[in-house]
Amino acid sequence: MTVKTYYKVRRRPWEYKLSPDGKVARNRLRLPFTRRHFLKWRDAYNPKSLKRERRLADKKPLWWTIGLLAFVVVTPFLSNSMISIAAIFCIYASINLLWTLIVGTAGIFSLATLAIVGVSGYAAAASNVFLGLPWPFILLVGPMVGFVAGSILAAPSTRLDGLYYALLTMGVAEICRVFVTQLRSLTQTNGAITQVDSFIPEDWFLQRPGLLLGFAGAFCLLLGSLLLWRLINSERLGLLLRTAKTGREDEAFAEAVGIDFRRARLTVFVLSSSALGLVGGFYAMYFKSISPNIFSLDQLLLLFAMMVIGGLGRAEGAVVGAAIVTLIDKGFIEIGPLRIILVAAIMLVVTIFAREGLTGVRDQFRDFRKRKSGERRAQRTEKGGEAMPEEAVEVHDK
Amino acid sequence: MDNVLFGCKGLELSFAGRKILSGVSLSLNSGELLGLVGPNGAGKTSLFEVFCGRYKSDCGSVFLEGKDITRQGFYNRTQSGLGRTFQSPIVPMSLSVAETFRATRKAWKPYLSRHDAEWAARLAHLTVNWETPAATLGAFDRRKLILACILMRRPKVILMDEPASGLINAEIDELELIIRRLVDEYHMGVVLIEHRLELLAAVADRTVVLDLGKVIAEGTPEDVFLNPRVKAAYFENVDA
Amino acid sequence: MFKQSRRLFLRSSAAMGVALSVASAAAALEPIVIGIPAAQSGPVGVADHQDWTNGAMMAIEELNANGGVLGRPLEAKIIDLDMLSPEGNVAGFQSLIEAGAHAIASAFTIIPQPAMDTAAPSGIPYVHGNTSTVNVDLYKGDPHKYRNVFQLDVAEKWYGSGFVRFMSDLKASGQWKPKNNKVHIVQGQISYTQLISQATQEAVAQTDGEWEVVSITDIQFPVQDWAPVIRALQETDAGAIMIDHWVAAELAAFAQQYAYDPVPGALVYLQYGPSQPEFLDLAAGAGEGMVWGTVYGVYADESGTAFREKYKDKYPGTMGMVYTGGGYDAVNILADAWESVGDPSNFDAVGDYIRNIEYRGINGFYKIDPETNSGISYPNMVDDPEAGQAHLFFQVQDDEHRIIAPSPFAETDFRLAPWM
Amino acid sequence: MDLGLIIYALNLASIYALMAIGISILWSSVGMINMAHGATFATSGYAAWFVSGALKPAIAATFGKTVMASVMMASVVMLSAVLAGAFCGAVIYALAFLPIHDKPNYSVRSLIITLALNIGVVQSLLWYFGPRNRGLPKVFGFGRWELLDTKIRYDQAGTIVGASLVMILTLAWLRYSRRGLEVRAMMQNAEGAAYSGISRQATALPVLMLTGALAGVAAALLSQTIFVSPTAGVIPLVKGLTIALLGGLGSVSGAVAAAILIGFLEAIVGVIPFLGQRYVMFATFSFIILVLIFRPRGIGGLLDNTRE
Repeated sequence: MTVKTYYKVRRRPWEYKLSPDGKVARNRLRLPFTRRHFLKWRDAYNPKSLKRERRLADKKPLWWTIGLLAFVVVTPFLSNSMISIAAIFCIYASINLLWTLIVGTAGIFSLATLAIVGVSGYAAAASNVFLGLPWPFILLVGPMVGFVAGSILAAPSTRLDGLYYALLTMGVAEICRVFVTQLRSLTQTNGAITQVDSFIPEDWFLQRPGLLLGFAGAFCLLLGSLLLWRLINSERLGLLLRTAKTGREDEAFAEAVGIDFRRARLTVFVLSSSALGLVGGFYAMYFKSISPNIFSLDQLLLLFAMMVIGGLGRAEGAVVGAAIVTLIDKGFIEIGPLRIILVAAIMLVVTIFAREGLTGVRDQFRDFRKRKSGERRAQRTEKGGEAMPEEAVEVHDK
Repeated sequence: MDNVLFGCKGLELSFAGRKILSGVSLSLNSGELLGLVGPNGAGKTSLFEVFCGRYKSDCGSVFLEGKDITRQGFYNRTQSGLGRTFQSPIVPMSLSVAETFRATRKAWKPYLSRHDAEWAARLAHLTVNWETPAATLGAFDRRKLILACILMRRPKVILMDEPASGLINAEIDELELIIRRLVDEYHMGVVLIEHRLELLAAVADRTVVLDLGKVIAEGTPEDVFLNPRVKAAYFENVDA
Repeated sequence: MFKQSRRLFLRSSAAMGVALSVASAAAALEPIVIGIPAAQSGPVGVADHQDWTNGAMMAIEELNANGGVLGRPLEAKIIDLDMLSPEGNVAGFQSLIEAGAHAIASAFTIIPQPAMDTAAPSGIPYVHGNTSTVNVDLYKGDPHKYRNVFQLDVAEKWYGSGFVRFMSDLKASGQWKPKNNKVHIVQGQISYTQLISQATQEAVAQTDGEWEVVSITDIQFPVQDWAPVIRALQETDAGAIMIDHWVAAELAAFAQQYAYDPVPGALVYLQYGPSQPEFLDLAAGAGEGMVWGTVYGVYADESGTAFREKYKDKYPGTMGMVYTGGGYDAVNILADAWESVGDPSNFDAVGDYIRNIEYRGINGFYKIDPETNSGISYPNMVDDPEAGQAHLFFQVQDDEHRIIAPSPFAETDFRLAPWM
Repeated sequence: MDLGLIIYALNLASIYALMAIGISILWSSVGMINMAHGATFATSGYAAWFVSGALKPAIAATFGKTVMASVMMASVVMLSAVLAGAFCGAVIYALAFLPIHDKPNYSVRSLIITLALNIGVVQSLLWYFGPRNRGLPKVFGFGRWELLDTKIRYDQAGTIVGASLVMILTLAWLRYSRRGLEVRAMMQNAEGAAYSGISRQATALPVLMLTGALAGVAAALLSQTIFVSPTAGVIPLVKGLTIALLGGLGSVSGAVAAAILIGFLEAIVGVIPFLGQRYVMFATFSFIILVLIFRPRGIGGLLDNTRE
């Protein structure tokens, strides 16, 4: 008689579980004024031990908190240049997050992200330098200009296909760059606006206290962008847009159930643009100047490289990518052009091997492992083929 | 015809000089199931596309409850109470069933509650785990999903484009049950495209036959079957 | 030929290492660090910065071979500067300051404010050849804050008046008889070229009709084909043509296309760009007879010639005529300052020394104008040839750059170009 | 509008067309937006410079200063540029097509890979060869003709004639050869072509090599007017991309028409007194934006049916 061996269908990923008192009723904290919970706790009874087990179904908020806390605690103890790099990282990460909202969530392939940052930054800086508005107004003028620029740019996006729209926005960026460099009143400074007032006092500028203050501001900016990301992407707008995401059929479905996805796209675009405007104003304040380089293709490609390396369309991708590329680009300036080659090489390798950037590697690996174990299981069954449904009952823990 | 719920008048549609629809006029009462039949290329689906606003007709008008909705967009018509399903069983590729319902509930104000979604799912006989990704559902469940999403808002009219295609007989029977219930219990008007006449005979109250963009016959299924023009359209090569 | 730039640079760094170990006494002590922010990967200025780095490295090697400064060896810390964006400038300068640089010697940056603002609070002596008015204005705005930021050469506006003076002198000397008094300016769009163009127009206006600007043509970097410009030049048919642009390769392309289609009898002045080594190579003979100038160039006098020979030994091929000497002088000035102050870390003492320096280098006589914290130009600002850096005018003669003005430094006379 | 201006416009148009056609063919047949086209351009230029520099003494020794010597030199320059371009195409095939052509997100990922290649190659060239520009030997010699009171430089004439010749050859190859038929089948309907037994893998390699070679020719021709430098490919890439898109991606005739349009636009804007050279880019992009607003899929559809 042959001994039948049973195999586990697949390994469960190791998971830490709390064991709360089974008798106490479950009480969860809610976000004020909403019915939402802070964390996604899931309770279940273990069928073997009959104990109540509690696990965190979505651990991402935990990682975000740990990561951001570590970042904000460690940075003030670093050297001046590292603090600057950290602040630049915050700014780039914010831009990337907002860009991801436009490209990933709204599905509008815009290359005018930096153009919006630049235009609002320029307008905000000009309002301060030439019109004499005090610096807090920069934080108002920026988003307002971003809102207007976003509204204008959003208009053709419903008519044009992805690549054609990308070309159009690239053209807009180029026009902005040429326009700014042509401005005769900025000739003195090569098209840059300098000596912008800032939330950093003049005496502190680029010294330790000023750097720390600047970093604090940039970090708040990053938090704000993350909040906006969360509010848009995980709430109603994001849900509506995800319904109409993957192509014509999805769009047809969305319309059939009454979703006005075009308007949702434009709303996200305009919201992100306003936020990008704020980033632009902040940028001009942080460096007390803004130069036409913000419109350049090189700068845009650098940001694009960040998103690609981290993973297009994911918040963690935008932030992780920004961290890696900013560190290489600004931290390794001693090795000269090699660092750009390094960024290009990372981009190449990541894109060839990873479907969705570095932050998607884990999922990709899990899929790969699942597929492989499925293949092995299929080979083990007597017929040498896929496990039929009626056979599956014999398999332990299906 | 004062209590006409939904209809169209003199619709014309042409692509690149080719006439797709010429002078189509239809009307639908509430609580009526209208079958729309016709051979391939008759313009049935195009007519639906004009009904729901994805194609712009050259002339003619579409009205719902006496209101002209010709100029409205698809989602707008949906919001005014015109539901529509597609020939291919489409569902959102990146959402789960629960998320699809949630998106539908929040498509426009007033937002619906989860109970509405549960009610609609029951009405559409959708009995799957809501955590399932919609893309992994079978063809019938997909059709039920979109139907449930549409039903959630209690539409007045539902346009169904070949809902039975790709289903096995038992499933078709279940589908007939669902549709009849919508018509009889909830007094919705349903327009059903089907190119198999015999299937329509069982459910439809009235049948309209479309050929080459024109209405060639209208009436009860039995009458329509015997109409020589219909026979000619369907069995061109057979002497009728 | 391609070997020269990068490889030689690497080799020279290696040689420096050897020199360090040879200077035995010096090796034991902590080195004095000179920070050199040089654009290596950007779209503009890479060649100029390479020149500056080469010159500076040459000076460092020489000083180290002679036992270093204060018995300590000199060490260069070179980083890749992204000089177009504020964040690039800030990051570059910060990393140099943090690496413990005792001074920063930089050729130039396109937007000086962030660079100066980064360097100024640390008090680190920052010497550069920005050739920029912005710099001067910034300094004037807060002389105390920017006290240790020294522009070794003068602001670019002197190019304008210098050129007009040059034309008048040349006409007066009888070496050139202009066919008319018309001047045609072709101007680039960056502040540098714009300010030079403005200054030229102002200087021309002051000549009471001796010269007259009749036409201004705008060009935009990158210039792919000069055909439209040359057509415009021929329509104007001016006696003097000023190509106010600074990219050597594009000027070489201009020279080639102009050679097919010259404006007969016109004096062609290419402003600054031909100083870069590639001009002669690329123009391949077409540059013959063209005039160019620099307010900050390598002299052809005794010390200048010696420097040129040494430089060519080390970096064979055509030599850059501006920032090679600039980098060399900058390091020597810093070394002088450290030698007499005695403590490289005492930034303000070093700064004070540089402020009062009187140093005769390869690129002329250095004296810091207290008004602007930058150099002094002869003959634009002073009449004594040995009281400033000469605004040198070169002409390409027999495929070589030869100084033709101002008087005491001229190697040779102006020669009529082939089309004149 | 005189003859000189027309020559200048045609000169610009022919370079742009060479780049745009490559991008257009590649997109419609292989489904790849080749951002490494600029790197191919620069690499070909350097290859031509390097090989011609290395062979210069040998040619001078063999042929002296005869006409044969210049013909040899010209063929060396063109051949090395073309070969280097084709080689770059093969590298792009190996890195950006083969590993991922059957994987998810192929079109976006190939775009990113070619972009990374472009950045990497440009910086490597800068790092290895240094920032100095290099001059290629003048294939068409120095000089100019006087034609109807207009001066035509040899390099302008050579570029126009050479580019037209290459384009005609390419189109003829597409039209009459078996491979060309396969490529055209793929351009019209990739799936249908696959069903009729045309291998995407086998066809992609010659297409990539061909478009690379086209960029090589463009590099050799443009370097007659300007010089070879690491960043020399940036402008042709941007112009090529925009023109390919303006022409309606995938339409060869659209790309040629767009190249001629843009060439003339740039030439004319350049001589309008109050605009001048500094508004050329401004005008180009404004024009493109206007066209796209009125014709969202470029001008290609006016000429033939582009692939949906």
